[in-house]
Amino acid sequence: MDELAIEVKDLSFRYRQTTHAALSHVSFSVPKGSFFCIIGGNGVGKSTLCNTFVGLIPHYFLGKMDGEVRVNGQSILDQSIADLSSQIGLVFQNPFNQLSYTASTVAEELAYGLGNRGVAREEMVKKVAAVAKLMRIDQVLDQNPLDLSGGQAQRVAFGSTFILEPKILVLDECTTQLDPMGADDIFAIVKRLNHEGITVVMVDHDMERVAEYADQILVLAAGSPVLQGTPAEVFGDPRLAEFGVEPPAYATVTQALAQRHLIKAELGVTKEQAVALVKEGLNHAH
Amino acid sequence: MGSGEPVKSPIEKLNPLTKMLAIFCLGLATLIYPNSWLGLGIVIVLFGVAGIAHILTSFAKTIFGFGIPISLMLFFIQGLYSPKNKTIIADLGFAKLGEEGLLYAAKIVITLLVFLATFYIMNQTTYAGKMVAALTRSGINPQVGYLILASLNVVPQMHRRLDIIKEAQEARGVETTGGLWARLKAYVPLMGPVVMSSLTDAQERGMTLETRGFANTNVKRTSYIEVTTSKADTYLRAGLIIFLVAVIIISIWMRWAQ
Amino acid sequence: MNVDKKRSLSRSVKVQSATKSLVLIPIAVGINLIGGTLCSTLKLPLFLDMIGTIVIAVLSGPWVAALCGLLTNLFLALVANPVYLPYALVSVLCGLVTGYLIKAGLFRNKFGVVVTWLVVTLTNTVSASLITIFVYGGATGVNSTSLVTAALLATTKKIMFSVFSSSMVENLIDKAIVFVIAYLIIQRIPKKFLSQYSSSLGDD
Amino acid sequence: MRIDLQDLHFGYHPEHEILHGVDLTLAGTDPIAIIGQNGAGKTTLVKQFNGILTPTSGHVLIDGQDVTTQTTAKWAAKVGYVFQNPNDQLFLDSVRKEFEFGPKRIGMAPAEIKHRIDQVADLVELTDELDTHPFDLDDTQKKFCTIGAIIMMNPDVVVFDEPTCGQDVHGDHLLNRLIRHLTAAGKLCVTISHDMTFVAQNFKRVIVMSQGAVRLDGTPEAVFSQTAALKTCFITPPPLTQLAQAVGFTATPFTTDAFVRAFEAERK
Repeated sequence: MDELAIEVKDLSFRYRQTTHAALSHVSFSVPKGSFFCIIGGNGVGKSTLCNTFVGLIPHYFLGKMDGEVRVNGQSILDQSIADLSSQIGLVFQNPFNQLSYTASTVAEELAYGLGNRGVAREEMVKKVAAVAKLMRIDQVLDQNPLDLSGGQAQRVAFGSTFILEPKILVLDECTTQLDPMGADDIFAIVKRLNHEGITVVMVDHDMERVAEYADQILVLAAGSPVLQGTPAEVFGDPRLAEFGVEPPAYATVTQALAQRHLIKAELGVTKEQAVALVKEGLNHAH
Repeated sequence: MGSGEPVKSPIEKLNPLTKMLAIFCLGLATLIYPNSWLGLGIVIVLFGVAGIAHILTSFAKTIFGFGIPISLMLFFIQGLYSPKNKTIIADLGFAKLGEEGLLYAAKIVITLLVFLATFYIMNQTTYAGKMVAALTRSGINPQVGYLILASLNVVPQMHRRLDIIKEAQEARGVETTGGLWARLKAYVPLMGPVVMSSLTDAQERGMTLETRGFANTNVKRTSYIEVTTSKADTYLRAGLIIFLVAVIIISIWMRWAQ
Repeated sequence: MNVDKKRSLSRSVKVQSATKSLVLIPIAVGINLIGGTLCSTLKLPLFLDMIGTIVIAVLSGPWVAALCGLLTNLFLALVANPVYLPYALVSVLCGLVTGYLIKAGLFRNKFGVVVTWLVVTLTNTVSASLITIFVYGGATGVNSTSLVTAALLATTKKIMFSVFSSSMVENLIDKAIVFVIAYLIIQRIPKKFLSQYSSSLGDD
Repeated sequence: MRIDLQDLHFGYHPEHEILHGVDLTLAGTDPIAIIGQNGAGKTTLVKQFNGILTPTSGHVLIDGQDVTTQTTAKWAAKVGYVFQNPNDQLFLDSVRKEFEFGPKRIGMAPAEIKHRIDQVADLVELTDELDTHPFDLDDTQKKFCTIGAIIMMNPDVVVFDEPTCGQDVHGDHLLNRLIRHLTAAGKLCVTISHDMTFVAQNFKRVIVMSQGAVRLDGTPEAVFSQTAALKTCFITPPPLTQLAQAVGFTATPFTTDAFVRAFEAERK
């Protein structure tokens, strides 16, 4: 069996002074090196779940937590958020809220987490240069991070998370505020890191993107998992609409064509798959 | 405070702690010294320092811009109405100008000017991040460092936010021009979103700090900003302390001699 | 083991929520300063630079409010004019007084707000006047209050009285508006946010 | 209702111009989408429609009247503007108060406000949340609270700045319904969006901006079929259009049905 990056067992959470549970009885696991996507409507608990992975719940947000979350085999209860940050990193939606506000240059911002760990300056300089190159922000290293565009600021947020060398990346709608091209750029980097062995857990509303990247998809509805499987399994499931999720356009169209017997009865969830199916359908009458 | 501009002058190269020591020593010396002449001398020397730091024009503007009105104000208040006044130099009809009050006012003005001038030079030639890095190295709590830097950085950001909110509220019919009452009524719709969104943003920023190890307790923090203590720093620090001690001794002697 | 785990958890929550409160302080400083800026943007003849202190006094108590006051003046000294530095003492005192009055439950109704307003006005007037007189010899020359002081002085010939009364008049009006606005804003802070702080307005 | 932009130039600083001469007429009720890369000048352009920003040269005429003749707050009754970030507009402690706020500012009669609240709340699906604090709503609801607050003022033109950003499926459907409703009521909707599927399916006219100028302007079919021009504006067409282009269809389909029809046509 694969080693597990994240293991969630019967997890429930309710924020302080709220009446309903944000998460109830969630169980699933993420194998090391996989690309795992969590989808569902707004307010179903996706962000809350992401926050537990990095220990922000229960160490930062107040509330009542039951069940267990293990990161690389160790319970998050036994570790501080700072300890966890060397194993798992979180990038979320608003890039400017992911700036420390202590830095006047991008370089200082990238180095901030290292400073909190007491990393020596020479090593810091090296790591900053490497991460800046990876994120393609070496041109703006001397700029004030608060003056950057949203897209660049999100790259900085990525860089400052990634410089701590986590083996797991949690991306909570991290490209929502970027234009499609900017988002594509960032995901190209994410995909590369995933190929190099980094586990990725991603929350996103762009189903075409989810279908393209995910090994496994978990569908959440009202704080509970309702569906899990490969993109083909999840997006082929007829109950999907009930859970407030629409399959990628490619899946819908190949399904419609297959129903009319125009193409082979197969689900094409990515563009590549759909193109192949349609081309084949055009050549052979079914 | 200055932003991340490249090091240009020898003053900028100095360790921020040296400059803080200079504010303390020069200011205190002026305060202790029985008359205004030492302070005046220091201010003149500081004009030279400002010249070396390439900030002479703005420095002069600040010093005169502050110095002239406060001098007039204090000469008026203390010169004419100070209860200490005994030696009358002139009678203006509505009030009498007294020497003691004038001297007292001059002392206050010159002391303030020394503090203002040293403070201004430090401020203009020291990058805030470097100062906090220097303070952190010398052992202040990293949380204090965070508070100083974040307060400095958050304000311009909130200004921008305020501009956007102003537009957003105008688009919902809030008048931001017109009579006093209309403008006062606009205050809450503009301030409300600033406060509310800043507070919720801060909670998210806290998440970021946590996941970057801000709460790490058992580690000595390091910084990307290089802070060095050069020979010039060492000599200057020694010089400043010797100067202060000398001024204290001379002041005591002068008072005793009276 | 389980008990141990629980204890370590509750301890860590305490440490972490320190960060949660800490990040609010620069925001409160910012609100103080933006409040003042907004006055000049709207051309209002007021300062209104205490809103952040009041908000944070509600959220995090008197000492944090005092710290916020201190930082506000430190900031003003750094970016505007070092003259503001000695007045940090005034901001600290006002933060403390506001914080303790709120802690005593005075901000729950309008009457309490009025009491807080009067006490803070008095604290501010007395401490600011003392600094103006003993540090600056009667006027700082940086605002219009100095002119009022000079005018009063020319008629009454009493330094202490002139500084006091000009400061008092300015403060009464300014602080009244500050407290009304802060009260309105605090009423509107969402519960979702408040519930994450052990504040004096909400309990478990 | 008609908005005319005549040779509009704009820049915050004279040496750094953001909009380089835009000529555009927005009229009728067919909903209009404005698309383009971040930094293309979309928001800067729509901020001219109600005088939030005013041109450095050129003119903006609303029904023939120059936009600079009155304040943005006055124009609010005619041109509604929904900002991208709800946190910039919301500050009251209930959805109902947010809904009442704008209409009161523009002097709408209390009876009408009351009447409209029920109508608008139903339209944005916040009928059950009228007494909820806007900050306690989820992201979708919060966005619709802002939209509702603007529609409450009954403007003839409604400008939406990225309403689809961070929206889930339900939000998209609701937005689609809302735009249709407004169009049927004779209002003109102008929307900035990055969601090409949403744009292709809901709008009759698409304006493509790049580097402070209008590059393409036409029906979604006309715009999204110009692959080369779109590429220079850093825009990728909706997924189904991409699929059709990849397999060499002549048509430019946006919906599943249209794609199936195109497929059948191609096979013959």
